[in-house]
Amino acid sequence: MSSNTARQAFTRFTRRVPITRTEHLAGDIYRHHIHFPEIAEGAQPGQFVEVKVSNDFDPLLPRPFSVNQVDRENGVFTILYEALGQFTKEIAGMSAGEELQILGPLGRPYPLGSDECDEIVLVAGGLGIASFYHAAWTLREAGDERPVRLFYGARNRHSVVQLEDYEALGVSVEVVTDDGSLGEKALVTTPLTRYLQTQPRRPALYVCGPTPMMKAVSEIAQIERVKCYLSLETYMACGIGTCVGCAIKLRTGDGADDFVYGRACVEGPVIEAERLVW
Amino acid sequence: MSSNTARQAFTRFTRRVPITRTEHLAGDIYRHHIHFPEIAEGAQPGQFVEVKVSNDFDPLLPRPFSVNQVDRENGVFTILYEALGQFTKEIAGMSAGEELQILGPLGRPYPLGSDECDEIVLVAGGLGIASFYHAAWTLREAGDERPVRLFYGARNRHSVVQLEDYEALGVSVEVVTDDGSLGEKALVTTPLTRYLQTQPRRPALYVCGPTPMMKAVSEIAQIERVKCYLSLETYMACGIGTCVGCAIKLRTGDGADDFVYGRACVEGPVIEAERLVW
Amino acid sequence: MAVEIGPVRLKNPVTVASGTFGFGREYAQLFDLSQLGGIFVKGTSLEPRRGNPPQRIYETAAGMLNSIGLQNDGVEAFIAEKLPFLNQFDTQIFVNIVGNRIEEYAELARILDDQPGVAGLEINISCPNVEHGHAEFASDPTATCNVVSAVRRATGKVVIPKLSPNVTDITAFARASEDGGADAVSLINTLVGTAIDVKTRRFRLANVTGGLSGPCIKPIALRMVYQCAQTVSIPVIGIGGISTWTDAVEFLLAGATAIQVGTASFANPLAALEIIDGVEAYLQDNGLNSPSQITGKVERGPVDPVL
Amino acid sequence: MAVEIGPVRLKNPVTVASGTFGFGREYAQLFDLSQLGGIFVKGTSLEPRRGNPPQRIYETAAGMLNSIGLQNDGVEAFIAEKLPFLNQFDTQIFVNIVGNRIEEYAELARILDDQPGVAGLEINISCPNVEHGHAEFASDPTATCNVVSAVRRATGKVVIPKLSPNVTDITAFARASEDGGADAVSLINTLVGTAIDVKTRRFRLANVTGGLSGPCIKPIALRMVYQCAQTVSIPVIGIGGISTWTDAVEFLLAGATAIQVGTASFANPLAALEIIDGVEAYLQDNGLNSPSQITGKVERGPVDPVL
Ligand SMILES: Cc1cc2nc3c(=O)[nH]c(=O)nc-3n(C[C@H](O)[C@H](O)[C@H](O)COP(=O)(O)OP(=O)(O)OC[C@H]3O[C@@H](n4cnc5c(N)ncnc54)[C@H](O)[C@@H]3O)c2cc1C
Ligand SMILES: Cc1cc2nc3c(=O)[nH]c(=O)nc-3n(C[C@H](O)[C@H](O)[C@H](O)COP(=O)(O)OP(=O)(O)OC[C@H]3O[C@@H](n4cnc5c(N)ncnc54)[C@H](O)[C@@H]3O)c2cc1C
Ligand SMILES: Cc1cc2nc3c(=O)[nH]c(=O)nc-3n(C[C@H](O)[C@H](O)[C@H](O)COP(=O)(O)O)c2cc1C
Ligand SMILES: Cc1cc2nc3c(=O)[nH]c(=O)nc-3n(C[C@H](O)[C@H](O)[C@H](O)COP(=O)(O)O)c2cc1C
Ligand code: FES
Ligand code: FES
Repeated sequence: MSSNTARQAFTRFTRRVPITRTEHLAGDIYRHHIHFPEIAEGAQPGQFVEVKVSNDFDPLLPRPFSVNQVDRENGVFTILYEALGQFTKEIAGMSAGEELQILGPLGRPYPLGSDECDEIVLVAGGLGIASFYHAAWTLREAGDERPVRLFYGARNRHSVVQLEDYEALGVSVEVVTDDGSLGEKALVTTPLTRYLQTQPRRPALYVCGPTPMMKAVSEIAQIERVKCYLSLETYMACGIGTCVGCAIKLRTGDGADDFVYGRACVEGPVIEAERLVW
Repeated sequence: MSSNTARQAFTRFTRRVPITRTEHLAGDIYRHHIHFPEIAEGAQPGQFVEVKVSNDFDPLLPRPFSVNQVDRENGVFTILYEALGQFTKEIAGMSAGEELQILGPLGRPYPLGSDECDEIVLVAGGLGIASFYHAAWTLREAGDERPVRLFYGARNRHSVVQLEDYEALGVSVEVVTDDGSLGEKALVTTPLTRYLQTQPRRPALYVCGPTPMMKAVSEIAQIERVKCYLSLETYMACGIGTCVGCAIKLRTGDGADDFVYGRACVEGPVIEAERLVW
Repeated sequence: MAVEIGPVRLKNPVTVASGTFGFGREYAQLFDLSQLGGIFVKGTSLEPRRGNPPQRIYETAAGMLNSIGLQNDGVEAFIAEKLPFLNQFDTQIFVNIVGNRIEEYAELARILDDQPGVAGLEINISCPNVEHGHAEFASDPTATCNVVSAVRRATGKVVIPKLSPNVTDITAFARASEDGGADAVSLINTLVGTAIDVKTRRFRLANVTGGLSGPCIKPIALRMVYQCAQTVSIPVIGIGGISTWTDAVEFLLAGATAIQVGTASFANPLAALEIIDGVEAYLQDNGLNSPSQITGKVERGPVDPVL
Repeated sequence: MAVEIGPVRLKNPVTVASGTFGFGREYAQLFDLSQLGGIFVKGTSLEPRRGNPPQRIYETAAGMLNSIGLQNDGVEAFIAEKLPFLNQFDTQIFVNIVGNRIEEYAELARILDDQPGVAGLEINISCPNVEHGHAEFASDPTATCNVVSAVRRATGKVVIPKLSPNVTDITAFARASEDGGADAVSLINTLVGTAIDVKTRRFRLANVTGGLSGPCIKPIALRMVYQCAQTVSIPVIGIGGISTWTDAVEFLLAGATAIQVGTASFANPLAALEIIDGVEAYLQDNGLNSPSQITGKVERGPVDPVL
């Protein structure tokens, strides 16, 4: 019962930290640079942080956001988001020097090892894009030379962000929009299917976006028999695994009743598509 | 039952209006200039407004603040406050262009008619000062030439505000502080008592400040047999008279049980000291 | 937008809650009360009541406690001084009546039965802020039934018992109300709560406890409205934390025929008007023309776990 | 800062609430759990439970609804996999036990009685989120008394029934608990609430209703703790919306011997630690050295109406 035995190195961190920069990227899309060296250092691609403004009770719960980019030298990471609801509108008004309460890094990252695939295929719908830059950058940092492709579906040209950043990393990007204002007028599944029909060598899909899009991509992946990882955005309370509020159905067999409830924040947010019962 | 009979001119107003200027006056004391022509036009000295930031539920209730000054030409009035609690700290961070929800003008004003007195004696404790500038200015605007005096007690020299403004109106000001850092080291009752002992001609006291100070001044007024009006700062919900939450004990006779509960927001905030049961 | 509570027609389902709108005079300084579906006036008793000593109110997280103690000038003053003012407006007036004994409720009902300007009576058997009397009306369904039928016998007006949430099973009281002859039930009144000042180590309210209202109680109120609407066939009037039009629509979907806006008026005196506009726009956007088309229309069903 | 719950000594009065702290593993990644007065682990049943379908949580004004449905791996997995981890820390472990029948509670108590690493059992008779079973334990004092005495007979550990706020008179259940041989009572569990999505016209929770927790329920919880502390002579453990050290001190003043931090940990994982520091500083500033010196020390008395 001595506390020393348990005093391991802590792997999650929480405190109030300053925003170092706020960018307005496009439309309602913003990016905050946040100073938190442990997270900049430790966050793996696909992981997320829980963000809260203060001790206010409205809203009460923190909100989960993907780690979009890290700058280890300066101990800074970014979150990228669309200001749509109460919380995101509130933080969109915050600027350098103001503080956010951050908890992270959280969740299961994208498995990006060379055992997974020979081509990394990122599939983003809308703000699902947020989680991918860190992934592409991490591969390049590690000297990984496998091709990285990004299929990116957005509402319109005003809601497309970070294209240059991906291109600078040598990622081949294909953008489609709902209204055709940038790239083809199509859903992201169209260019993805086209690509898969070229029979690429051992690709794996990494998908983040709205539910119908993730479901559609999962089905395509199943048909084409390619590995597919989804990054789920469920409603969360604790974000760290204690409340079991973020339940997702995980397959344990083939019967209708063969499933358990897993936690999207611990067993996910990244989950192999075939493990998920829709 | 026709609605036309009742469609009088409305006398209270509420809407979201912009801050036009924010001043940091001293220490934690701030002043907002707020654009609301009907209130700038209609507010009488001693009246207040209810202020809320937005539709947030934290804090839920609006907060009452005295109308400190009006600029009728520009349709602007000011509130003057100390940033101490949740709400006041929140609005202290707001600047020109941001909006506040305002309801007003509210409450019973200072009775300043010439039937009341020949000398107007303002007695302020701390932020109680906020309600007096509008009073002094209104008298001068109306060409009223009765002498106006201000006895002003504050914590220290860093919490004294608007002195020049009063002096510009020809108000004779005497400041005391708790620590002697400006004026005498005394409670405001000291210079007030001294003044009353000079037997001024038919003065009336207008008092706003912390409860113990208002109680002390009431007692002095009773002993010296001078008229005394208190501006009460009770906890309020509606501010307009519907909730009866701001109850104050009003004397109806001499017995211990001879009182009714009045509403500080309607029968007050300004109340004749002798009507109040402490 | 009209709805019906028994024989009474409200021009829209949005009314204002007892004790949060006084007798109309104050908010009439701000807007035309004829826009409202109805007004539930402050609790009114046979004799004047002084109310509880201050401090009477205290803000809590997304809510407030009150222990007003039913301060009012009595029913005669109401009829002489308040009702004529209210009757200038084209809206329905409901009197929230309060007594210590069944006979008092019945007497109030008889007195008000003569008043053409009164549309109905809301029987307040659920105010948690008075020491004596009527606690049993709110905590024993038989007592509820008895007071309702006594009032029912005394008046031809619409009779609406207002239920307390401070009970194990509110549906028993809704059923008892229906059995007693109520035209509708309204719910919820406030939940009993308290707060303490750690500096003085005293209760924040002189009365020790008070009634909790505001957005904080909305989930509880909505659940109770749903349960009662499932239980009785008379209309349910939903109350509790309603601050926006979406709140109001939630209550309608849960089974409310009309709603009352309470504490929200303190935070925003125009809350009721904004709710009227919002509900109307919601109906329009959904191709509907009457609130009754959504009353009780909430569905159980799978909710997408992945959003 | 130490307090006693029966024979169990907590190093400080600040513990964490069942279902909001898992089995310690997650928050142990953030701070040293030995700082806590105690840990009430997630509800544990004889057999594993799958829990309710999602969506299970929804945020409300200053609170949240949950309908987890007591998902857990069962008591054997608890003993084999969770308890050893928890026992690395110098803090008291309480197991929140849940069953459908009295025999299940007794069986759980017997099984856990063997475990030296378990300080006590919190009898969860008040979870509103499961369809079958044990509703009667929370709504009938006799049933409460029976389950408490069955557990009492089955174990030498500290026995703490956890009471439901969804009742007319919570003090009857506190008394029944004391009569049944409880060492302490803990309260409150969540209040039953719901929420509706006006777009889809469906309930926000797949389970229709859920338990409301967080700052919004604090005034109700504080009132109930005060009432129960006035009623029974065993210690009361206060729960409900405690988010800051002033909240904790309010509960102590109302009569709590210890408190549990629940939902607040989601908003701020360090909430419990900050509360420990704050309570300690409060005692120091007031020249006191033990939390028990303020337990129940709230006073009625005049509150200055003019502030
Ligand atoms: C692991 C994960 C990573 C995410 N990464 C990003 C990101 O990088 N960029 C981005 O823009 N968005 C991201 N999201 C979604 C983001 O959390 C929501 O946009 C945010 O919560 C909206 O909050 P709001 O108050 O502005 O909106 P609200 O008006 O509250 O709601 C808008 C939407 O946000 C969802 N939401 C509300 N509360 C929560 C909550 N407690 N937990 C989860 N979702 C909630 C609602 O379901 C609703 O669909 C992520 C979500 C998860 C789970
Ligand atoms: C008629 C009137 C006029 C006022 N004029 C001024 C003024 O010109 N300048 C100024 O600085 N202050 C004024 N006050 C006091 C002002 O309302 C409080 O300073 C303000 O409410 C503090 O809010 P907070 O959230 O910052 O502080 P909190 O931390 O909430 O509380 C600090 C103090 O404010 C009081 N308070 C909290 N809520 C309310 C409420 N709903 N109603 C009333 N008081 C409350 C509390 O009693 C407490 O003593 C006036 C009050 C009244 C009644
Ligand atoms: C200050 C105040 C006074 C109230 N007075 C009464 C009353 O006299 N009679 C009554 O039945 N309900 C009274 N209530 C309860 C409200 O009518 C309503 O039922 C409750 O506040 C819940 O609704 P809300 O959350 O929208 O305020 C009062 C509530 C408040 C806040
Ligand atoms: C997500 C969640 C899960 C909970 N699970 C349990 C549980 O398993 N057993 C139990 O007795 N109480 C459970 N509770 C209730 C809490 O222990 C606590 O009584 C309640 O949340 C009120 O405290 P709070 O407002 O501080 O959260 C749970 C609460 C939440 C929010
Ligand atoms: S959000 Fe709490 S367990 Fe996942
Ligand atoms: S604050 Fe509501 S009546 Fe005065």
